[in-house]
Amino acid sequence: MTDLASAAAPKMKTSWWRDDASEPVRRNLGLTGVLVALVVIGLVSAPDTFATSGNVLNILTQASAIGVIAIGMTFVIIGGGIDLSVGALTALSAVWCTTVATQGFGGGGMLFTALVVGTVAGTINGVLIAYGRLVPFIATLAMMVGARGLATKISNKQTQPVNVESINRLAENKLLGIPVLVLIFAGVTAVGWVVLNRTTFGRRTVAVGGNAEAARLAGINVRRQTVLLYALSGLCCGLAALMVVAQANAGSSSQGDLYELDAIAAAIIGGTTLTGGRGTVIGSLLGVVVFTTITNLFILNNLPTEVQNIVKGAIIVGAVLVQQFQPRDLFRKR
Amino acid sequence: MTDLASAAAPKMKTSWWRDDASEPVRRNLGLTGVLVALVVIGLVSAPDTFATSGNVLNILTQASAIGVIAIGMTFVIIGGGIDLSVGALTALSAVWCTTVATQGFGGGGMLFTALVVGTVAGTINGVLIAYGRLVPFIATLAMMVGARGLATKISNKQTQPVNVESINRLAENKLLGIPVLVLIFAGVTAVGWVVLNRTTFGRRTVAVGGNAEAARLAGINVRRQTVLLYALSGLCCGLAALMVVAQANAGSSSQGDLYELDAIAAAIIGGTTLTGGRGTVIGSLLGVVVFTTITNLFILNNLPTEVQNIVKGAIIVGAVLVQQFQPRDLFRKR
Amino acid sequence: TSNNQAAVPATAPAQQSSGKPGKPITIGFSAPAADHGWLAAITADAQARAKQYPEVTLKTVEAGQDATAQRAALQTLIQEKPDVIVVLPFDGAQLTATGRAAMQAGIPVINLDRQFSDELAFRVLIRGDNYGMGVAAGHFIGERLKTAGTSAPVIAEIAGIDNLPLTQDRSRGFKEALSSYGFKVSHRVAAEFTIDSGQKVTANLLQAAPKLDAVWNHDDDQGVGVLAAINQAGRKEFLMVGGAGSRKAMEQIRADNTVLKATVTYSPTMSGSAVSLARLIANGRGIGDLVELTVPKEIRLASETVTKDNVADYIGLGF
Amino acid sequence: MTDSADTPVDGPPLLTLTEVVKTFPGVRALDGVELTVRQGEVHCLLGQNGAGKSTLIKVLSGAHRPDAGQITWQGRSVSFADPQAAMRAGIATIYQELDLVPDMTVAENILLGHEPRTAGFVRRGAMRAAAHTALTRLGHGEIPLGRPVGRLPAAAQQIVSMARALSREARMLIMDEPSAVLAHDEVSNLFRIIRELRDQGIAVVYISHRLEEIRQICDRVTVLQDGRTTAADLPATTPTAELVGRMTGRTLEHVFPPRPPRAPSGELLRVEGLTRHGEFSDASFTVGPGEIVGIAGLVGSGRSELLETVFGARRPDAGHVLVDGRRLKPGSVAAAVRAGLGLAPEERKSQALLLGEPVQNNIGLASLSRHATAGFVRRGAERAAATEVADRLELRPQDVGRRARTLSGGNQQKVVVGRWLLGGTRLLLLDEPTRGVDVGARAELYQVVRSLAEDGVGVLLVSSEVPEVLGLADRVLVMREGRIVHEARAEEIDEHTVLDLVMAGSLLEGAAQ
Ligand SMILES: Nc1ncnc2c1ncn2[C@@H]1O[C@H](COP(=O)(O)OP(=O)(O)OP(=O)(O)O)[C@@H](O)[C@H]1O
Ligand SMILES: Nc1ncnc2c1ncn2[C@@H]1O[C@H](COP(=O)(O)OP(=O)(O)OP(=O)(O)O)[C@@H](O)[C@H]1O
Ligand SMILES: [Mg+2]
Ligand SMILES: [Mg+2]
Repeated sequence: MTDLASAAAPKMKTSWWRDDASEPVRRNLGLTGVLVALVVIGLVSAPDTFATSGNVLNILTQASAIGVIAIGMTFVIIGGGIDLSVGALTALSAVWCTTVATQGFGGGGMLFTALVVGTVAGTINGVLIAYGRLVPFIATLAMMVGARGLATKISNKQTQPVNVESINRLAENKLLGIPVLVLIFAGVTAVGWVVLNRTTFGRRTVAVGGNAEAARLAGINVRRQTVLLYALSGLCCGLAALMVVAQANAGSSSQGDLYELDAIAAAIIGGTTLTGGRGTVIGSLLGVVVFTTITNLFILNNLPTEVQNIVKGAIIVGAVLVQQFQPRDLFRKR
Repeated sequence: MTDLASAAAPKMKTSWWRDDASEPVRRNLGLTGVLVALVVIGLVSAPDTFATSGNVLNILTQASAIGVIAIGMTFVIIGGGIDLSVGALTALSAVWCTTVATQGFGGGGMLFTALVVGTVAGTINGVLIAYGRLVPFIATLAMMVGARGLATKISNKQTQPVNVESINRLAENKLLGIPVLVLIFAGVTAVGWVVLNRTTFGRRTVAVGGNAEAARLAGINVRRQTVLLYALSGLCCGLAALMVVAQANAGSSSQGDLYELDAIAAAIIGGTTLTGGRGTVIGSLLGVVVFTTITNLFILNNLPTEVQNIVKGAIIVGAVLVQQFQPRDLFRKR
Repeated sequence: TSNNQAAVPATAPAQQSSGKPGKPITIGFSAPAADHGWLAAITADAQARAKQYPEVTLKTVEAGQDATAQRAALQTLIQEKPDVIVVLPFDGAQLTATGRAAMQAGIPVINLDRQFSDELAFRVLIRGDNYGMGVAAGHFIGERLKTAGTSAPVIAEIAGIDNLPLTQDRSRGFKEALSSYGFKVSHRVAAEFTIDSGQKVTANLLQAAPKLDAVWNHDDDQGVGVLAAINQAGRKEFLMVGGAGSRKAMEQIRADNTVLKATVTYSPTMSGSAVSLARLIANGRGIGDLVELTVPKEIRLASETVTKDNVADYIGLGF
Repeated sequence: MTDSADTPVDGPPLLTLTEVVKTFPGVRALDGVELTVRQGEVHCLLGQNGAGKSTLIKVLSGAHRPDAGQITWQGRSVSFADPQAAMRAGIATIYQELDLVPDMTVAENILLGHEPRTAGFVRRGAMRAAAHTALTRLGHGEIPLGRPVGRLPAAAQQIVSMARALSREARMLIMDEPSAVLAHDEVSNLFRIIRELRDQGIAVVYISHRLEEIRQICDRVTVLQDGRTTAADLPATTPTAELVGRMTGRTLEHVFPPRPPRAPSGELLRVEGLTRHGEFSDASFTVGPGEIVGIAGLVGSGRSELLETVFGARRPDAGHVLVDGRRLKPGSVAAAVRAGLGLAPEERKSQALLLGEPVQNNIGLASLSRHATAGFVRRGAERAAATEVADRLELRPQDVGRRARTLSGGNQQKVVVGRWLLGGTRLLLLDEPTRGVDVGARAELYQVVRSLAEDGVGVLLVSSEVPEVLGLADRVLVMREGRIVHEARAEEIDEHTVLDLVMAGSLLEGAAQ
């Protein structure tokens, strides 16, 4: 019997990097490589400005808000969905939490408002998708258009300056020399990693995205899980909104413009697959940092935007190719 | 138990239109319903302006360029991909075919240039995806950024006025009272329908998108097909670019902004599934017309922009819900 | 291209106050990057102006696509410690903190066009007059219609990006000016400062309003699309006023063969002037013919109305 | 094997179904099913492909809600709203279609939905332990707990879904064709478990198309035909002929068509020293026109890879494939198809079918250009041809306009084979062609294959069912650890010898690991 058993067991017929278990790791290795490459370029092209701690922290700060959103997005995509409304939800939360009325409640009140607004809107997405059976793309697209409109209406097309000191100073404050915003980003990433890899919520997310029917047959409440995922994404938007507001010392319906694209791109370049069921938090983190670093490099070398874009396109392609490269491809076509 | 019994009754009646085979038809029925609803709203809210032949043709003209792009997008999505670069490719083709040099060759030369530029860029997308094995989302995102940059560089951020009369007048010209642009759109749709439903190319597209491995094992050259699909999408962008140029009497790198979103949305609301393997040209056509009609209604009723967006979001959701509605849902969860 | 012409007439005053070249000066410059003629001209004029002064080096950092990106750009710029920073912010309020940071770092900031929400965030504010622009357009249309004796005219407004505060100011000015004639805006649509959007909204607008008396289009760039749509609809019964004052618009006014009868300026040459002011500040000088020893805190350009009659004087400033 | 008929069980009825109806668009999958399952018995469900077995168990497990009918569980009438409800009631199910999440590890899949947890955190240690127990109980402790199941071969995946069902506390265990993907000897291992369960008083509902298994394991048999119960509570000793009669309404004289005497002449396919590192090495053999060559071997011996490589779906590291003496372009399926090869792959759903497309399009897929002029498909011609093939394979339901998804497993297999019949294939490569196919359909398929051979088509057959290889093939190749270890004419070799050869392989392999 047992020998038969072993016969059915897969042979170790492939070298370690082909083994799927290690694949996320490999992908991240690839992205880290890309990041290293960018750093080298930075050191060469802008030796005296790039490596300064000031600049590095600046990069991370720029990455923080979009990073928080990307983490939420990662969960949604792994769960087999997509959320186009993140940018708009950021704007909506930002505007809502900076209305004169809200500012009356001080920093805490603003944070609370931002989180609630984001979460509620996210939940609406989730309900439309899970119970209204709308395609995620359409449901969140509708939310994107609608929320942006609502934000414009609330702000009455004006930028709303913040008078709450605690918020205005948030972007400047540091803890042990590290900007608070960066710390928040780090915290969210850590929590995200734990939730995805160590909790039933995380595992069920993977199950729902990987094979919804199997998840259903295994007794998982797929719809509930879906709603929770979009609510989570909304929550991240709320938090990000406050971070954006803190940086801008103002709330405006134009904030968070095209964040959806950046967040999705970061997640996907980080190895999360749009078909769902697979992805890593660390990958998305790296993805965001890579994109921010690219932009920073351009500014340091102050290239004109049009050139920036051309080069950026090339870099993205290059990055992914590097990251995909596997020695085995040299001699094995499948 | 009783609920089970009662649930059984309505099932038989509705079974005919639940039959999978007739589903695309049903979906389109749904969208047509939505369109009818919009028309009614139009008749009520703007009785003397909406139903005028002028306005109807105006709507169709507005739909024409984006519509052509949406047809190409439909093929790409059915083939299991996505093309985020359509907007940028439109801009690139538009700018390229309106350079002073190109205009020297007259209308024909401009058309030729636009088509070639679009097709070549599309082919690059396809090659990156099929042979470079990039995720479509990332490959076309890179192209989107890069092409937009290139367009800006070529136009040097200036608007390039068109001096070729044949092009400038294209948007005014009519055949049998129907604007040429609308006729082009109609033509492309018809061809698209035939290609998708009556040719081996269309069949292969569905096969590749539905189950790439099965297609491969049936002897279909999946990679070649993929390249062709993106080339086709690029070709559509080239054509659309000329239509946009004809409408604006100028070429600019700002043209085609966010077209990707509109095109994808139209295709998906038209019943094309992002997972690939299924979709209809007619659906996408209806999708585009629905979106254009919505915008037209807003302006006829002189709604403020922010309200427009809020309502638009609601309409999209409503439209899809209407379109999905099936009597059995009243009795059934699953 | 356009920037040379823009620079030429602006040279004249420069000579008087500048005198002999002083110590070498680095001026940091940041403006939003957009595929838009006006913004392109802003950058171009600044560069052209800087070329006039041998001792001035202009360090332009493109500000990317939104406030966040521009903030990043400016923070990097501040680290490089130029003598003066000239900045046209995406959104004054959203970049105030950064402006303040620069001032605290001892770098005088010249706030171009879009005002910071905090006085401490800039040394000089030089800007156009959005409200005044609307007023000018309103008065021109008002006068024309009054003299034509049109009662209860149908007036349409084609705004730019609608959630920008500057668009709001322009609309407010337009509305208030018209009301002084007892007129009101009966159709208002918003485009995106792009040709496409201009064409689209206008095509629809013309359907909404079968008969029009006057149209104000906020922006001559999107105006290209607006006029295209008007031609395609074969409409001629109304008069149109443009905004900002692009070269093409002025040529059309001069040719007087379209509905475009006037445009109200919002001149990008202000960036050229900003560079000059930056130089004066760096050298601790005042403006030549003024009594004050230093540059004043605020300068606001007047929005002028360019018509067939005076277009010759302005066409040089068109961008 | 012990004959279980001498241990009659007469516990109280655990489960009774009366008049259960379930309709799908266009089909009455269940049309008044009657079923009684007693405590501690192994109850077999028999029925042709499309009879409604899977639908029935999906109703039992709460995956489908019946349109009408009565389910009585432990004396109380129930209606399971969802799978959770059924599980809570103590019904665990192994579904026919592998119900696993490809990117999750073996351990996670086994405990999916009921992970050991504290405050929402998965207790990974406990999870791995539980998973390991379940697997070892199935005699497969060696399956790596940390590997994503998507990377396991079909057989190992089947073990994992069984482990999942076992890891639940169940009063009744439903198994839908668990043996389909299992190699011959794995099955007896499975039976050991089933008996253990039965002796613990757990009821087992067992579905299989292999009648000999019914003999070995079942206490009672219920037969379904077209969604109706045609016979309930038959003893397992019921003669085959009668069972088949009840299932098909026909009598089945012989399973394997007679082998024509003449030795096939000439050679169609020649494989020389074909090698893919880690999968198979130095495979050399020939197939003549009109000859059926069978490849026997254990699951995991690399037969599928060999077939796919011959077909050009995988690029060989060494060796080459010749058709009519001409070398095929390596790694090019198109070339192989042009040369007249056709492959019916192992995993029909993931490798062969467009589930959302009509049967017609699935059958026509490989021969699109054949039914097209100037790139335009002649749909009339295609439909006619497809219908003809459907008739020849006795597809149920016959309608070629139906979406492949809605066909039962067996009929889907027929569609895949039909694709190549239509393609005018000269050399057919069949990988596990009768997996999940019912007795009647099997006989039909064998007929088809044989008649194809008689028309001069060469056939290369991979099957884990040794009798099938011996019964159908003219020549038999035995594969072990990716090597062809023996070749013989079918008449000259018997099941026992084949098994020995195969075993030897696995014994070595077992020792090696
Ligand atoms: N998806 C996979 N990932 C990794 N290894 C695999 C995979 N599929 C099969 N293998 C390995 O490749 C070898 C051949 O597997 P395969 O199941 O194809 O052999 P086989 O003889 O065709 O068995 P079967 O009887 O199931 O067809 C085995 O070692 C198996 O473990
Ligand atoms: N989801 C579905 N939609 C439509 N029809 C279906 C669906 N599932 C099953 N059917 C139909 O119901 C009937 C019974 O299918 P079922 O899978 O229960 O048969 P089965 O007895 O399990 O066959 P097999 O032995 O091949 O597994 C078949 O005619 C099948 O076409
Ligand atoms: Mg079944
Ligand atoms: Mg196999």
